[in-house]
Amino acid sequence: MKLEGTHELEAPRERVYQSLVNPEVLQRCIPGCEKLERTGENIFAATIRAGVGSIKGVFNGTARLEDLREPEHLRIVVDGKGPPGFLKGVGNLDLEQADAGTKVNYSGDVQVGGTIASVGQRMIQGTAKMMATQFFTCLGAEAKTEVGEPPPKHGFFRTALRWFSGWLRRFFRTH
Amino acid sequence: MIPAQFDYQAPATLEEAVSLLASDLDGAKILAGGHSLIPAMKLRLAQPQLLVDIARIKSLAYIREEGDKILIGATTTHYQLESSDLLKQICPLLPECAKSIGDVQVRNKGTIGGSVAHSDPAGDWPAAVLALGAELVLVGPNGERTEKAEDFFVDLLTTSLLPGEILREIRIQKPAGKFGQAYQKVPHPASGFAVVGVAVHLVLNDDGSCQSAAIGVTGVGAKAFRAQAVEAALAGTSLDDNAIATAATHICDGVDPNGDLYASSEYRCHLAQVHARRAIQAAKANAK
Amino acid sequence: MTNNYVGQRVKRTEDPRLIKGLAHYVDDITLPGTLHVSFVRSIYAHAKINGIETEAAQTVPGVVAVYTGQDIAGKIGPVPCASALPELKVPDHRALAQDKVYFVGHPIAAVVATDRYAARDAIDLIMVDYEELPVVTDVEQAAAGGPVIHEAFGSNIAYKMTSGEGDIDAAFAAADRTVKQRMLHRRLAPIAMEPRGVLARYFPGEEELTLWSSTQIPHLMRTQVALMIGIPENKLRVITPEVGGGFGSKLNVYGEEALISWISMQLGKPVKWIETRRENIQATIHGRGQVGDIEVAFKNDGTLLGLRYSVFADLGAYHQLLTPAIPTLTGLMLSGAYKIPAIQMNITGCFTNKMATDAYRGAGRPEATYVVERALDLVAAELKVDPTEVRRKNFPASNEFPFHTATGLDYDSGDYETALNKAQEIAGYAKLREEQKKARDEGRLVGIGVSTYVEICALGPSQAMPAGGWESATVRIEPTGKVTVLTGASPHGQGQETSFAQIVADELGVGINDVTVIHGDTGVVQYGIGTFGSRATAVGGTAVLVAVQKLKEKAHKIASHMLQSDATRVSFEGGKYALQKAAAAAVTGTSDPVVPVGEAPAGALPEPQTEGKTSLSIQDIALAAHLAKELPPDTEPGLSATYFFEPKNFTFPFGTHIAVVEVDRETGDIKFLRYVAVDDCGRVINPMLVDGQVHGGIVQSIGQALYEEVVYDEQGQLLTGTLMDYAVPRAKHIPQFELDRTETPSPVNPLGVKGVGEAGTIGATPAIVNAVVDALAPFGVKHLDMPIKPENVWRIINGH
Amino acid sequence: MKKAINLSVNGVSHSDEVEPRMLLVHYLRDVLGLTGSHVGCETSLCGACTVLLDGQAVKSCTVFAVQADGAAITTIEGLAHNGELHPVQEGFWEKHGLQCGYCTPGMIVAAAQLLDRNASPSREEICHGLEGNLCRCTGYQHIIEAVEYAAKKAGA
Repeated sequence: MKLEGTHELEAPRERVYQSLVNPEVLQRCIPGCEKLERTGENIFAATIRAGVGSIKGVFNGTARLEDLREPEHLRIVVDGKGPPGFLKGVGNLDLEQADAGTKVNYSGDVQVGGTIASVGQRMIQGTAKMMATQFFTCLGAEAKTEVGEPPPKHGFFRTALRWFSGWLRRFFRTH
Repeated sequence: MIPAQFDYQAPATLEEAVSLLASDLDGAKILAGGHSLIPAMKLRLAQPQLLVDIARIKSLAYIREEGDKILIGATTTHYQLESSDLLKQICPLLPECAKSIGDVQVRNKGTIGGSVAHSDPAGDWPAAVLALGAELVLVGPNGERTEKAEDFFVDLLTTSLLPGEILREIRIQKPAGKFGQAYQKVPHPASGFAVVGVAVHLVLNDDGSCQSAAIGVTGVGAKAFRAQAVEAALAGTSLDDNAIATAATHICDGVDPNGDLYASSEYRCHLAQVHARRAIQAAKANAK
Repeated sequence: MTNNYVGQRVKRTEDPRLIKGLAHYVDDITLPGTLHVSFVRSIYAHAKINGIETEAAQTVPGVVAVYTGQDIAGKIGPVPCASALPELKVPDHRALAQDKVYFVGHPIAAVVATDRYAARDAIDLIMVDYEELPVVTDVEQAAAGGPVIHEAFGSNIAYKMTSGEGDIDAAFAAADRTVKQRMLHRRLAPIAMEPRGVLARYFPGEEELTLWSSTQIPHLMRTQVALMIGIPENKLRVITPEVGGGFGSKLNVYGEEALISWISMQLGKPVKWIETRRENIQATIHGRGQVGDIEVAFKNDGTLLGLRYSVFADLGAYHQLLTPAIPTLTGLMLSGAYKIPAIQMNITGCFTNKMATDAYRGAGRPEATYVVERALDLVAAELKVDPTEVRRKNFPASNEFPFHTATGLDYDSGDYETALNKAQEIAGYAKLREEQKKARDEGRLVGIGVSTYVEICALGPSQAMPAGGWESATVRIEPTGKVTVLTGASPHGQGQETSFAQIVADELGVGINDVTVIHGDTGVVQYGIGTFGSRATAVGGTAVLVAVQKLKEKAHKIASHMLQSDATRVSFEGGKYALQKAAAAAVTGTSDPVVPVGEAPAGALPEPQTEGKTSLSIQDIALAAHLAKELPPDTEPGLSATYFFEPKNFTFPFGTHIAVVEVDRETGDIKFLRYVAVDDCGRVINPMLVDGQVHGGIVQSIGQALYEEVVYDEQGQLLTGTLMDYAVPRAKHIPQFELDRTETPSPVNPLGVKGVGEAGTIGATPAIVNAVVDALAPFGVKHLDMPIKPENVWRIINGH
Repeated sequence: MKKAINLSVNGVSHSDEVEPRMLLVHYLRDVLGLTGSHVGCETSLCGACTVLLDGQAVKSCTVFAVQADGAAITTIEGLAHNGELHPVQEGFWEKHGLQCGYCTPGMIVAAAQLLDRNASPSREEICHGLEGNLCRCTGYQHIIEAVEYAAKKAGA
């Protein structure tokens, strides 16, 4: 499945680029990425808990950064397997300077196999788009921070979790 | 066909359900009718650790009028809505939408709350609750809050429900004055899900012109949405064929339509336009 | 009793158990201690297997064993292919993948556990190390030299074949005009409502294996599975309980049947595997799968001169039982219902990284009928005449039968014009055309489609069949007068328990409820071929008829002896053997069973009371035959006869289907306005059953024409893996059918029947597509490929 | 992890301990031996497993047995009364509403529900009411006629 899009990030191109090649940032921004460990030059072992809503699956595999041409281009290659099937993707990212910051044009090819391919027909495209949006939204936030600054807080879920566990503590104290 | 193992609790009260849900924020899921969750579990695409069955909370299944509101409990089944004489009288869009969901077995067991909270991009209810400007009552460990339907549907299978929250009630402003409603759907020939679904609620002036229009669309984008451009284009018009047809062309404005094996995004958008027009016409014809 | 069951609408005797939910399909059979199997199947379309980790799965509580390809190597023989075509390449396909997988769904490992839950849980823990290989899914790319699936063959071409008679080049040279069109027959999933299922139980003491399987061919399966797992054929008993539909998908021997049997032998316990629907769409055969060019040469007056069909057949990754043979059936039926002096069929059968194709209701013939009937419409459009005119022009007349075709067949009997006339009359064809014109003037898109099909049934003479084309029957009358019929056919919904009982009850003059038809148990029934190819009644029913006639010859002999008369003076009338002279004065005996239920003295049978009788019922004779005290000399005791019927030819049912559709100009939606079908399946045993077969077939055609398609992506991933995406028609998708019949008996069998199981899927598809194309004719449309989805129509209307 | 359930099936009370993940259809088939309800798909679309749960037709493959705790279930085996066929069963026999019989129990139960709610349905209403049930053999026409027959019979 082909995937294409453009995201405008409010951060300078160099900073966006640095974020993209920073495994810590990638781990925070790849939706559901639970582990991203360097195993070689620009090669990482990844565990991704991918999914939307109650539909989830864990994929183990590799992520590779290729064709690095700072600050305008890189390619991310992902390959993972898990009980629901496999997930493979190649994404070419082109970074352009724009008025408000950086325009990222991406074009990629995502391939899924196994259960998700055979039962998820009507959702696959939507899921891929949604994950791409999540990724770039996160990346934008990351790139906006200065080098050395603590990473931004991401997403509803994590915010809510924190909010909620705080409340839980209160709840248990009162009982 | 065989789900992964999980634990099951059937609390008697909503409070209990909330605290059970809190016991495993990541692994617990609410089970109402089960008609979105169980199929995913059978394919092991969903593997919750704990199911909190709220269908046994008797106080959660109701349809009633209260002041100028219609209140619908989250575990009210599609069939209860489809067959409600009260709703046929005061808000026929709900029974009409209910009737088009899945099949009779699904309608007997599936619930409006489950369907809304699941936010399936092709579910029928989201279109209707959007068109009716519903408010959703969410209850969580911090108590209750209400959310407008427009703000509730966030993305594909994603809502603004916070972890630990449960959708308790759907509140709808009782339609007043001269109004007309309709739901038009193209069901997928295999799954029955909406390839497109358009729910329309028109409020008319005495002269039959359009005071306001509210249009909910499902099946087209990653989530159900209000077709504001169409609504704006209709408001104030005489609702003649031309006005309706022109307004309907805006149904996909600002939306990135889905494409799948059955319908490309281009065709899907076209279908949405046609059915928006037909639904608006039907709503106008139904107006009383 | 004089019966007249044949030709009547007799309610089915098999129904009570089915409507009460008391019938037993494979999964309804429970044996104590049964182990359950779940499969790990390939998620890649083509990959080398570098390793399989099963340790974690073995530790799941309840898991008894895990088997992989290595475990069965050399233990279970290859999955059989029964097609013998010249120079056919046959891959060595095993029940579990050996060193590589070549389609999504290819079984890799089997987990055996004490319950289904543990078996299912364990397969998630098995890790397969795949090394992906390049994939080819497009049949033409496969032929042109895409990635080679079976390296030993050097290419993906499994066979090439050319068939047909007449000088095809001369025909095209002599033609005033020609038409040519590429047509696609997409892959279809048979979707029997009951998926496949296997239960095997090995008896170590007896060294016997009983295999319950949801199959259409119990005996052929027994032979093949016995060979695969290496046990004597007569130590294997195959029982086919209730079968929830087959449509060709269970006319096969799958790896799972042998594997489950073998596992039961390894573990000494009953072992069960029930296919899930996802497995069913992945790894049960698909139907159709052809891409071809049809060319027709004809004269300006509409006379057909020649037809050429060059086709790439998408065989899938390996051969199931009949995979390569199916496209050859297409070649046989390319003459359709027409006189075509020269016909040529060129087949290129190719391997692709997909499940194997094989027989799906119609099996090769729907493809032929479709291309011919579509081509006839192209001819009519070219000549600007009504489609019925071209058809009429080229029909053989009813006195030209047997009619020899350029595909090498001899059609048994037919009266094509009468069926067409009748259908046109019912439809009000002339008026329909007027209404269509009016509708077009109003801007409505109404289309009328006609198909005048002929099909080949009663498969078939043994010369034409890989494993024999005969069928067997035993008819016996038990001492109590009850009639038992053992048929080698293996009906699974067609209703032969009723229709065969009708034949027998009429012949014997007994009540239909006194006849029990037994099938599908190789431990009880003599060897048979099975139910497929619309053969059960024409071939199997004939075997029953001849067996009962044989039995009556013996009964006649015994009756004459008992009546102390010469055989020539005894006749069988009204259910009794009577002395001719005395027939009128015959003592009114009883045709009730000789032993009324509950009245028989334990351990003893009543003595036949023949003294003074001038007539004897068949029950009287049966009792005497078993007591054997009063038999004529040199007569064997007992009353039973077996017959193996070898048909001399196929039969050729035919008919006319007319579909009327309306297309929604805006959405491309297709709606039926009318559907008329006049079918001729020869003599009719039970019109109710015939109607049911026709209805069901037409609806499968509606599915093919408008909804159904197995879709693989370029990487060989199956995208229509569940009924969420694979659209099987529902009640709301169908029109009200208007059915009628003509009846042209077949001279091929004494019953005169032709067969009707596949007529609907053969005759209807082109009628529907012709109707849609006709509706879109104002847009210059000449052809549309199936399934015709609303979006395709919309694109045409709107020039996209 | 097992849960105790008490329910009535075809008028008979049952108490069992079941794993939460056990589907109602598996409980009926594997535990109670009522094998009339069949499994024909994995995606809640074929309806072969349809039973009545407190009088309402449901797909027993999309209900966990624990959800049916306290409920009264009627399966195809419980539809006939005192040996007398339900009018829908009779209609299916009379009108040849079945061939292989696999979808039949679910189809009959769904049709019984349909007539329960609408004593004289139109053809279109019948088709709508049977939308949740797939049949691959009959082409539906005889099923529709069977339901019409039952409606007439029950109304007579």
